[in-house]
Amino acid sequence: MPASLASGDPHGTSSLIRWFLLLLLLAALPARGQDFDSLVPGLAGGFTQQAEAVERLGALGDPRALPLLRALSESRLLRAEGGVRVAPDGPAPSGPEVIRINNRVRVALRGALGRLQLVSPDPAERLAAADGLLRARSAEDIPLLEAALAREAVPRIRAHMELALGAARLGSPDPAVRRAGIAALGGTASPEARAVLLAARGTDEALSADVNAAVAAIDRRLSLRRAAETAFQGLSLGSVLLLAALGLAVTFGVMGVINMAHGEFVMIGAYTTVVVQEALRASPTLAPWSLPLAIPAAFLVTAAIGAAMERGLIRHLYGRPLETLLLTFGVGMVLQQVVRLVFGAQNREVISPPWMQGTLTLPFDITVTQNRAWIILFALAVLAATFAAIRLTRFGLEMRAVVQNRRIAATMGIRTGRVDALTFAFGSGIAGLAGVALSQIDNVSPNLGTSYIIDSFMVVVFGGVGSLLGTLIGAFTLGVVNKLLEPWAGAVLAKVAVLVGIMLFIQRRPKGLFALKGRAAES
Amino acid sequence: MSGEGLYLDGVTVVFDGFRALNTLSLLVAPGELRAVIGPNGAGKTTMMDVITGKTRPASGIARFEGHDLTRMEESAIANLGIGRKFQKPTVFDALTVFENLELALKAPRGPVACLRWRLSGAARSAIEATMEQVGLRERADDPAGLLSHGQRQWLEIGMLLMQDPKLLLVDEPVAGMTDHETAETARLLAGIAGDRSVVVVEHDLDFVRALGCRVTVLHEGTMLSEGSIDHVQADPRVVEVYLGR
Amino acid sequence: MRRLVLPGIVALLALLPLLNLLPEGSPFRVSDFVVSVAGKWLCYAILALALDLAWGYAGILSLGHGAFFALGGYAIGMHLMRLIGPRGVYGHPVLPDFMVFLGYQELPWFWWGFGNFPFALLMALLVPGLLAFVVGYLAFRSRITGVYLSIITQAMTYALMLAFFRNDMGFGGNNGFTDFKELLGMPLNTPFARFVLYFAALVALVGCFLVSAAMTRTKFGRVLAAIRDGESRVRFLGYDTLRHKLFIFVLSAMMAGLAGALYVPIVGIINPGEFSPANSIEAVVWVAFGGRGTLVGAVLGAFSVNALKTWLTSFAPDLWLIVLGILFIAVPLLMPRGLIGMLRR
Amino acid sequence: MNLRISRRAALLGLGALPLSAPAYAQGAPIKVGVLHSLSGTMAISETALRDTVLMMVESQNSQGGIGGRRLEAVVVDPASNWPLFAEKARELLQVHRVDVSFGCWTSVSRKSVLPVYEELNGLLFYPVQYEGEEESRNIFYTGAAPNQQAIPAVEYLMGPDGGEAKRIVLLGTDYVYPRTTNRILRGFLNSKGITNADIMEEYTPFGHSDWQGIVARVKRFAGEGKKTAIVSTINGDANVPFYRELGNQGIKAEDIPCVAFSVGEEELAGIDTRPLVGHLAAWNYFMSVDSPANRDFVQLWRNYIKNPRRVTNDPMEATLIGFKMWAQAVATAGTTSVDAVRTAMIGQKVAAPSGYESEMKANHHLTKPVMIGEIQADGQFSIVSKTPTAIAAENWSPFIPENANRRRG
Repeated sequence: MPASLASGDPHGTSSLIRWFLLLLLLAALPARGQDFDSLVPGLAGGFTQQAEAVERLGALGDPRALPLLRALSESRLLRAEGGVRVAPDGPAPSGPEVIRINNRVRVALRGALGRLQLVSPDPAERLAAADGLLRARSAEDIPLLEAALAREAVPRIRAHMELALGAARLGSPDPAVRRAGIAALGGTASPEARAVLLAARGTDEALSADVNAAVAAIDRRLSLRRAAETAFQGLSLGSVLLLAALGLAVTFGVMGVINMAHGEFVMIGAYTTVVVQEALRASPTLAPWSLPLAIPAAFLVTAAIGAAMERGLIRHLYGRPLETLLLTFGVGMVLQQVVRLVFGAQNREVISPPWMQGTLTLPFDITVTQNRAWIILFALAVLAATFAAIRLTRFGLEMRAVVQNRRIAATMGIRTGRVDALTFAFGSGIAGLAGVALSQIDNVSPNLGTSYIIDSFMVVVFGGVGSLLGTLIGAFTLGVVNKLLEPWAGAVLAKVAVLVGIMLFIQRRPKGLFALKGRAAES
Repeated sequence: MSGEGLYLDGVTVVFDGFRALNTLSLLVAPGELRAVIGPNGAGKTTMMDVITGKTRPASGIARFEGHDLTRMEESAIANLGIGRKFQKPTVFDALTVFENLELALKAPRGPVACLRWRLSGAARSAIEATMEQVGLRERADDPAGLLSHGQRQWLEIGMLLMQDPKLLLVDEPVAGMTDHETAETARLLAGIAGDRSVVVVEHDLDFVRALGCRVTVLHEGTMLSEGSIDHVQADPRVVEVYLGR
Repeated sequence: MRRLVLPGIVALLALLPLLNLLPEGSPFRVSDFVVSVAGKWLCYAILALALDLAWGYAGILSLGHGAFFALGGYAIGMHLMRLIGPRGVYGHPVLPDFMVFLGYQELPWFWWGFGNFPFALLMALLVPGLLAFVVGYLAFRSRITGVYLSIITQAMTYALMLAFFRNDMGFGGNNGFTDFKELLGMPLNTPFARFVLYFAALVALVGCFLVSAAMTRTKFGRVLAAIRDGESRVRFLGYDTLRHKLFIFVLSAMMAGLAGALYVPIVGIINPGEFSPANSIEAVVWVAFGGRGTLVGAVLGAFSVNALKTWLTSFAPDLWLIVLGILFIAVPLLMPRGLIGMLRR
Repeated sequence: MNLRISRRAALLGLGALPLSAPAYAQGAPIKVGVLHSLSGTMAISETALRDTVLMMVESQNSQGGIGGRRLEAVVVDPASNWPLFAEKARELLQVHRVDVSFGCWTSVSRKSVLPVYEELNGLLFYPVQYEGEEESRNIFYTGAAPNQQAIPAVEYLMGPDGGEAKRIVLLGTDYVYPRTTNRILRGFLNSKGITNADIMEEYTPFGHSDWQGIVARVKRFAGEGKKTAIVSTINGDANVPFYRELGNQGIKAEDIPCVAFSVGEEELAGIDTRPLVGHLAAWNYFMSVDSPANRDFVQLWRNYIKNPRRVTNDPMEATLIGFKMWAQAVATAGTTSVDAVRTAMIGQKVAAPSGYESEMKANHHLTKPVMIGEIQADGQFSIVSKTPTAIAAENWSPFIPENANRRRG
């Protein structure tokens, strides 16, 4: 992960000396007898020609190739009279003169750039270079990698370079070198190393026993990691369920209102995110903050809709839960179609900020996706905030008082109508927060909410109505069970099995995991 | 020992760590009229819930005529001959007075039996007699939803009578009644006892005095005192926890 | 006067397809389209009756009746698929097309017997009945009532939908069953077949109506009403409410299955979309709109809401969901007794 | 936004017209039925096709209609509900008496209306790529058959430019198109020497949104030392979360390229495509095609929809081709009578926006070029491969053995 690397120059050498070193290294490679100038026009040719030119330029080791190859990989290389030129800095160029590449050229570029950037002053580039060479696995890179490794100080990059070196050694004609490579790769816990080893096994009958042993060693180390990753997937699904269900835990659990429009509130939260992003797109200072800014916006928008719905409609139907169910279902239909008419039926694009993209490496090399890690944290934060709002604030106190005994609360001067509206708005606002999170993993379309509503109800019923702890444990249990079942039952059957499981579970405990007991709960 | 009447011994009910009933014991002989009093939260209603099968005790024995009540469904307990009148009158608003009583009338209670049920002359006259007894003759064809509060209480008592129970549990029958109605009710309940056991839960001490029966005082889920109303009122513990408040 | 209303409605319904026989251009002529759509509405009316028995009379708000309807439909659909025989695209004498190209070698065991019409019809009643029995027994025994029951039944139909979407289930996956050829020797997709099916549905509707009406007038009907208004009180009267609720729930599910069985040959397709929770909730709105707890109301609701839907999906395609949504909102707020309640006032 | 709503209001008017004007005599308008879902799950894809048909009607009318007769669109909403498709089809044919219909997206909706069109002898143009295994005299299929999309795409993946994949992951939504396509592909792959051990096949429900586990399993499958590629027949909504997960788990096109058959410009509009550059799609048309016909098409569309950011895609192009061919066939036949138009359709040629000439063959399918596009950072496709000519459809795939004893006619 680039952000974890210190930028700057860890070696304390000036860049001039680096370039000198690079030249020195490359001069040590066998010369190809190809001239730089004759190769460059090939970059503007057909894909096959491009790939060849890139490979040769990488092998040639002429530092002049580096900016050209970099530009090519970033779609900034342009066709020019008799050759190519690099587009000036600024917005991405467009038009027919931009040189397009395909995957084959990209693979070649990765290897070539790897060679050229291995001693770059930028640690991120050195890391990418090491990864590029790992995939290239060419014996020709061995001296290059050994030299780079000798100078590398950042442990993380060293580890990647060692992997790349091990992979490069597998291509050596000398069996002893190959064996050393196998041993080096077998000492890691890297799936890439495993793939490289397996690829080598097919071409190298003599060493297949060594390879098998190395693969088995990696598999042992990977098993823990895979279990951890499955657990993470379960927690991630659980956090999505938790977010979707939390609002219900308030409106259904506390107020007893079945809000079938809850899913649409989630959807509106997601659309609010889209609107905020589009509104801030023009402002360079605010645009990177659009997602955090969408959080209060989504909360307020859905809370306002919730409050309006409670005061305007639901209020008239207290004590008639089945009618409320129908009414809120109707509200959901109307909201969905209105959004469809206003925003169109197509998916809306939501941009993930850079810190929510890619993977994050935890201790023991467990990799998790950033967006899902953030969503887990976000879900827990929302849960904590909900808990605090109910337990620690005046509003929470009044809310609990009204729930326990509306009449006495009213006689004590609590405006119960206002508390109802606020409670419902609060639950709806949490649905909006769920929408912000879901916009980062699901598509933002008018149907967004429908797929979550039944699952959320299941979480609340399973966890125990009215219990935040139950909702938390219910959501994570369902998420993890789902993910454990998925590999052997398939995604659909896993879900069906979980639904049936809940239906059977509430036979044994009709009030859910964390039931409120006593007379108050029964009436 | 437990062959006849109602027998509770060591009954304990726990809600979330709170002991609603704590080793409660109670014996009601056949034909006996018994009043149960106690402050709010003493466990009176919970005791009735245990007897009628609504709540399962954590431990203890509850028997009626030798049947273990803690293992039976509410409907089965009702069919043993235990009738219950709730604190809040619960009659079926959508049905007429006549139909309410017809439902309560002792008859086969399965779905198919109900589908094939035809009102016989004997059944009709039994229902009419009860309507007479509770003074709702003129309202026979009115939906119960239209009755006054007092009339609903009476209808519910009528339904209890139609069930022909051996034991009646009556929860605060006179709450919200006028003085006149209260006196009438006391007379009615006293009249019912003798053929059947009656357990009355009440707050109103004047009413309990009017019943003129043995009184059990509950406090914090356990029996505090038992005896005549005068004996109970003289008990210093009772004075402290209940009457003294 | 009131005694003539019902026979009058039945007579009008019976007359409707006959108007289709009038020559083209006659002002009273009813098109084939109307006959087939009205046939579909008759099936929906049976479903509404079934739902009303459970909800309006016994207070069991099932949000999963669409599942019983769909299961009934699937049973007949399986029969219709078997009847296609070698007329399928791949000409296999036994296996339906979708099994052929999914590589089935022989008919799965749960398809046995569906070549026989009485068996299929029996299954159309028994399978929904059995499912209702199992779900109802489990739910009623643990005293799951009110909105909890609604959520559970909704989850039930949702789980079935997911399961039936799977091609591996052997029910044709998302495509379900379609392109039927014949039923009881009668070629489908002809005006004559539509006539026959229409009258079959009408007879079934009248039959279900009469049975329901008779049943609700017995003491059983009054027990149901009592359960709806105060279930625990009924138990203290000595009624085992589990048995009563189960009885009406299973009966209602079987009626829904019958409706589905009639529906499939009329519309010519059955697929997992019928299990969608929204379908079941829509059926609840028919009943609520017409007036729950009254049989006429259920039928009236099914007809009027579906007529509105058919008209709006052509006239205002973008707005019909909004109109339907508003109906959902308005009925509980403004007309809790439904159309019938308003008419009676 | 205001524009959109007023356009919809105008649409309502259009929909209302046929109810109030039932006349149909010579010289009366030619009625064009539009049978696309405007609500429910399929609205996301089908509303654009409804707009395309309306655009073509408007454009044809501005050129004086056909043979002096105006065209009039009749729009209905089958609401992503398959039985409702059959009902609405019957309504179009029997109540509105349309001369032709354009409609359907999913195979099940087409299967639902097929008996209706056959019974009432109507005419339906179906514009979406599909699994084949069908041929109705009342339907013209203007999308691709599997040999016009899936097989060339997999050939590309196995070739030098595609990375010489030796291991294939078949990911699909669990319905008939992916199932059939994957069956055909498996047959094809086996014929190319790829054994079943090197094929992973997995299905997910509609709208599946949690792809963590599956993408992780794909990574593992790809980590067995052979070059691996994904062939995706994932439908509709599920693509956005799938591609997000692909990007976030760091699956780069250079390592595991993914080629999709149901992802076009419209679907990409909802995704940040920067992490996806290099993944592929196979279609018969891309918006980025550089041809005069395509420039006209894109211009016409943007003028009509009044939004310069809206994109065109393959099913829209297929709708356009079908519409133009039908208009030509009506002009040739001199009547809108279904039998005459059907005969006149065969052999019609249209210079398609794809830059190739498409021809309607006797099997009611078009000849089409096959193009492979790489996803670009701007949400468009860069065309990295295309066939030299338009190729004919094999709607009965030779890779399905049962087609050998298929009932002819």
